[in-house]
Amino acid sequence: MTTTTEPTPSQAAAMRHAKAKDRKKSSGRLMIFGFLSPTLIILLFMVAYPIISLISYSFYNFSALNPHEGYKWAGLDNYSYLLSDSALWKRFIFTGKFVFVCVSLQMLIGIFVGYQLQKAFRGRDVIFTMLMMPMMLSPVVVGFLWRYMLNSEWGVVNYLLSGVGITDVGWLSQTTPALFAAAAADTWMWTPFIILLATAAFRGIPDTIYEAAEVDGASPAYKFFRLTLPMSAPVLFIALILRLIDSFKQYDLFFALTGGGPGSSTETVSFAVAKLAFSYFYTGEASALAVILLFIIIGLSMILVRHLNKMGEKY
Amino acid sequence: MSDALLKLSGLKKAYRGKPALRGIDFEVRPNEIFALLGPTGAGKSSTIQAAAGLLDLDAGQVMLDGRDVTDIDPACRDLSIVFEGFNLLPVLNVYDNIAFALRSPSYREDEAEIRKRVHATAELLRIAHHLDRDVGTLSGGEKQRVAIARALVRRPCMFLLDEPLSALDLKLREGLRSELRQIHRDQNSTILYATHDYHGAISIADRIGIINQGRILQSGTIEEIFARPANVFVGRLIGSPAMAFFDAEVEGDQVQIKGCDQTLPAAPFGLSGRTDGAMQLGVWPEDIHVTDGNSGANSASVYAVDNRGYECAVQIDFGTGLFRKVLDEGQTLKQGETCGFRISEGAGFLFDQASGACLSHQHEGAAR
Amino acid sequence: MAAVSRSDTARATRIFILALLTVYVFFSLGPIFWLAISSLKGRADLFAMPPVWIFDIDTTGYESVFGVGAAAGTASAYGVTDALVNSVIVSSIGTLLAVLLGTLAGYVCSRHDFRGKGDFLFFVLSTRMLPPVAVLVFYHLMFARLGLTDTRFGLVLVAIFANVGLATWIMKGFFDGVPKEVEQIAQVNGYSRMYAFVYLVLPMVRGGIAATAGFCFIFAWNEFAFASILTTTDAKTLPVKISSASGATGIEWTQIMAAGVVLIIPVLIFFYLIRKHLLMGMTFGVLGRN
Amino acid sequence: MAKVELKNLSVEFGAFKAVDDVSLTVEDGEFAVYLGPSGCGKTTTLRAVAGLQNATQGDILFDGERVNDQSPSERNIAMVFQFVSLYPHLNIRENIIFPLKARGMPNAEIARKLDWVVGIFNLGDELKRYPGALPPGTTQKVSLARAVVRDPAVLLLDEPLSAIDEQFREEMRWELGHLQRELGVTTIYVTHDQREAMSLADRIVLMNNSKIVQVADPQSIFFNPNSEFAGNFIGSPSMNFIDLSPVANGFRLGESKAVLPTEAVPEAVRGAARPIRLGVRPRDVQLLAGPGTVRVDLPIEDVFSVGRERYFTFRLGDEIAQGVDARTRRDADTAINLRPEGLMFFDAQTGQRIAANGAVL
Repeated sequence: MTTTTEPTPSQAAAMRHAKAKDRKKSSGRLMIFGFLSPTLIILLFMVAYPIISLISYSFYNFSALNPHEGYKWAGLDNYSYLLSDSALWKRFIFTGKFVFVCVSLQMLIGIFVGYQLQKAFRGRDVIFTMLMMPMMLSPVVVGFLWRYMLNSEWGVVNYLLSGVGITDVGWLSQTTPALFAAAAADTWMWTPFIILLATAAFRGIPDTIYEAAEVDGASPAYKFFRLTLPMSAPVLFIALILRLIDSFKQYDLFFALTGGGPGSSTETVSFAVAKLAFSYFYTGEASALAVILLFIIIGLSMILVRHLNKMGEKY
Repeated sequence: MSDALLKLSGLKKAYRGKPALRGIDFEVRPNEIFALLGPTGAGKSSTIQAAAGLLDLDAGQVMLDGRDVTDIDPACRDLSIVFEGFNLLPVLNVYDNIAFALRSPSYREDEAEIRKRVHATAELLRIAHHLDRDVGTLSGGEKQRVAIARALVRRPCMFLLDEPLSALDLKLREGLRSELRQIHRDQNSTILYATHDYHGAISIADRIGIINQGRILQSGTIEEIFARPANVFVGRLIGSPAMAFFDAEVEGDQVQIKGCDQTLPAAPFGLSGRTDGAMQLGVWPEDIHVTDGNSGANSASVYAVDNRGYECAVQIDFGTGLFRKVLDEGQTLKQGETCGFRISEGAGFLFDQASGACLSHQHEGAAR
Repeated sequence: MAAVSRSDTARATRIFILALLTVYVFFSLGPIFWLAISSLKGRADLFAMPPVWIFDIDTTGYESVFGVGAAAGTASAYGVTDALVNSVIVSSIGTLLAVLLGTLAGYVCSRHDFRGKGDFLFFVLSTRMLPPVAVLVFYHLMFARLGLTDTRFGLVLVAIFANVGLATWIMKGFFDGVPKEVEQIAQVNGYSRMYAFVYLVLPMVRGGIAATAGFCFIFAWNEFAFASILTTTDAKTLPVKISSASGATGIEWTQIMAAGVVLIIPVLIFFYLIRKHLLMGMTFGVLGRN
Repeated sequence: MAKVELKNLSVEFGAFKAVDDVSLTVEDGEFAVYLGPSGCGKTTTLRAVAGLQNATQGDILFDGERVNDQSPSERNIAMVFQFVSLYPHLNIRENIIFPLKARGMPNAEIARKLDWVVGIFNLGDELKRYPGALPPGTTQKVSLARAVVRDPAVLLLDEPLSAIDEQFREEMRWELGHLQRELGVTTIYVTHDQREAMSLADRIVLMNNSKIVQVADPQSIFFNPNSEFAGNFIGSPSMNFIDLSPVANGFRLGESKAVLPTEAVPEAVRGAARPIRLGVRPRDVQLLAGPGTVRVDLPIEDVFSVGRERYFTFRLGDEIAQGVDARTRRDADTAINLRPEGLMFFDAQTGQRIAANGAVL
């Protein structure tokens, strides 16, 4: 078994050193720079540069129609004008209401369905996959689809509701129903996201925790509120933040579903920016409103990233 | 050529401010198995990665075979490594995983040579019949055998084993450990073996380096460590059962031990200079004589009993502390019984209360 | 007796829960099914009240969408085909480049700890979070000045920037799933770092790259805001084309329904391919790393 | 406290019989250890006793009462799991009193029980901390406290020490041994570590391939194994096994030329007409002759020290055997001396032990 003819390791090592050239240790700096720079360049050019220019535009009063002249320094006029404009506050309030209704509805339904889907039954995975489809569709298609279904004369929704005694609701013609119409479409699209994260949160809890609880004689309700919910809170919080950000900046759905109507009652903040910039071409003011919107979203994203990193370490 | 094959001096490394290595200094001599023994998080893995060049050190030097390799790329250091958990590349089968080491630019061999050496090594580790299996289907023990085979096939100048066996069952661990020892003797290889398991370390290593919080507290043969433990931490880690500790007070030439009415002469401790005051007295269990009933000098009670087949070990509670002792042949005690114990003259070491460093410098080893 | 009633109430709640679940499944899948059916209805059946279940298939919608059959060459040839071509080109090139850049950046962020890594990752993720409308205020001007308006190249640039952030994070998640020892074993055994990346790590995340491409394609394909503002005539993508159908003359429902189905089909195909990595995709590679 | 009886217990997962017809009684207050390699059915048996796994056949009796259909909490058992046994989002105090609160026990009594258990495990200053931030070993102490606080009929432990560092594992072994004797609760402890079994058990239940191999107290299972498996699995360093082939003046050891004198093998064993294997623990193989030792001449290969002891190896064909002897002199060693009481004989085919009177155990 012993291989006596073998050169002793140190001699073998000496032979090999001649063969292997002593390359200096590349500290990986080159790889870091080489791999990161393309992504950094494109993002700086397509994101950082536009945001900085937006911020500078928001201090000027000019219009995109004739950008060459009319660079009048407006200081904070744009901001003060916006913040004093009651129409704008109405839009902020509407967006707030919309976000509140959507997110609370989606969290409730999502957690409920996610919890029920935890128990394995035949065909669960197929149903689960199919339930995920709505969030993958283009908001424009969803908008039109719901506009077709919610039509007060020939919409299928009114037909189904008349069956239970609620007759022809003007979904798209009255302000409050329009809010709930938009919320219904957004909830239809994004509840699957909450179901997905809730299922992941519940599956993240090891079985031994439930076995320990069973051995400790905890009732199902006690188990859910004292164990399942608190232990899945971090993931559910991430789901909440993500939904807050996405529903706050919703634009495509409104464009297709209500077009901002009836009147301007369902115009969100995003809508207002689009209107200011591309209908009235008040670019200065539009930039100011855009900057306000950006800071709200960036603020929410900071909270999100902190929790994502904390979650990243836990896994 | 200095007699050390691997010489690590002054290794320092901090991850985002948290220091992992605070100055590692030890050497591994040719044809030796050097065990790096310390609890999880003591810096064992960082030390092994520093030796392999996988770690950008903040300071320190790595000498390999007389050559300064601190800045040399890991690919040219002619070392091989075996990790605790992940070793085998899932994209390759067993044969290719072993041959992987011989197909790299630095250590390329021609396919015929590879085939010969892979089969010979697989034979040695009794996995020749697994060569074309997919690594996913192997058991824990088989996976570690393939990893060891890959490390062996290249005949590197040194092996780095980072807790290679601690994920395995006790029986498997002992089997693989004795095989490793056998292979070491056959191929007179040099191994740096990191582990947190005292039994694992002493049953395979020629010399042991005790590491804690990024520093090497002591390195030497097990006899040297028994003769003069450098620190309280070493005493607590080494020996099964480990060292017994008593609070002690040095007054003039007498050492008064708290919790028992026995005093020891201070002279044999060879305390350099007048260092009165509170200290910790560490005594190897073999130097404490336990008697049943209360015939011994100090009365105490049996806290717990651990019978190990041939011998019976007890944990003695003497009021202000506990210590453990393997009873002599034929002596048995029950939990709760009272007993007496005496520390034999000239035995034990005095440690500084704060730093835990050993203060006594007696040379005649207390260990018989 | 108490035992019997306890199991009764248990059974009752179970039935109630089952009922709620079925209502939700209907609410969730019904509309998609309704869209598919409506796209095959003629004009009369489309507006019938009560809604019609059995009807004779009428493909005028699809014919006008593809400018074939009865509607070939006529004015109402609504010419969605070139919008479809635009969508395919913009989405696939945009996805390809976004995934390429994202894979490289994701690998470095997963393996190396460099100064400013946290900020880089936040910046990359925040580009994904930006409300399109806010950025568009400036893009409108920039694209005009650079002559990029109404060009496919312009939309590809948008697709890359909008998805590279997502791709970076998801790929970082997949690379974090690959043990660090893979590169260490390769390096110690004589291979270079680049070799380990290309020949060992990449094959281990093949599934990850495909899933990331799936996600980026779906989001690029569904993108509407940028495309609607930055295009005028010939670079319009499918979602924009559909929305323009609701112009001044009211809504051409048959065409919208057909175009809507055409838009959904590729998305559902890609969705099916990436369903195993859904969690990774929707949570930026943070959850779902087993 | 309860007496736990298993009568012909079997647990099957589809075709695989995880537990195969196991019958066993654990007396009231006894500390039984289920010992065996991973996958031998020990954990499944424990989970069946706990009620987390229903038995395919056989009965589980607590104090004579059949509990097969009772849920874990109805059986009043407490369990410590291998990896996750504490609720990570509750601090130590909430973890310990969780079972009491879940059963709606009045707060006054909860506080009393909490003090009692904190006293025993001296967890006084850890109550506010969270499981994630505890020193190793303490997590196990807390999960033990939580199990013991509701004074269960039976305490079940599923390899509680296998996930912690060696140093703390030894610490916890001592602690567990002391606590069990103090509490006196009926305990079933599952492990693959024979040292834990030897030091903790009143009785060891050695299992392999879903069956019980041997049930006995540590001393007798150590000195009197009923099979090669038992002899090999218990005791470290593990037992040497050497084939004996009859020759003129005795039995040849494996393929080597060394011969074991005939008088060393008991008359009855010699008579048995089947190939036999010698089993001897390294500690019964010495270099220097002792009272009544049997001398066998063969070359010693390697001598090395393991802690305070000196090990030596000798080669029999391609098998390597080990011996332990503190008084070794390197040069003069060309023979080994076997202590007669350490010699055990096994049937080479079945691995069953052949007792001195020739009866198969």
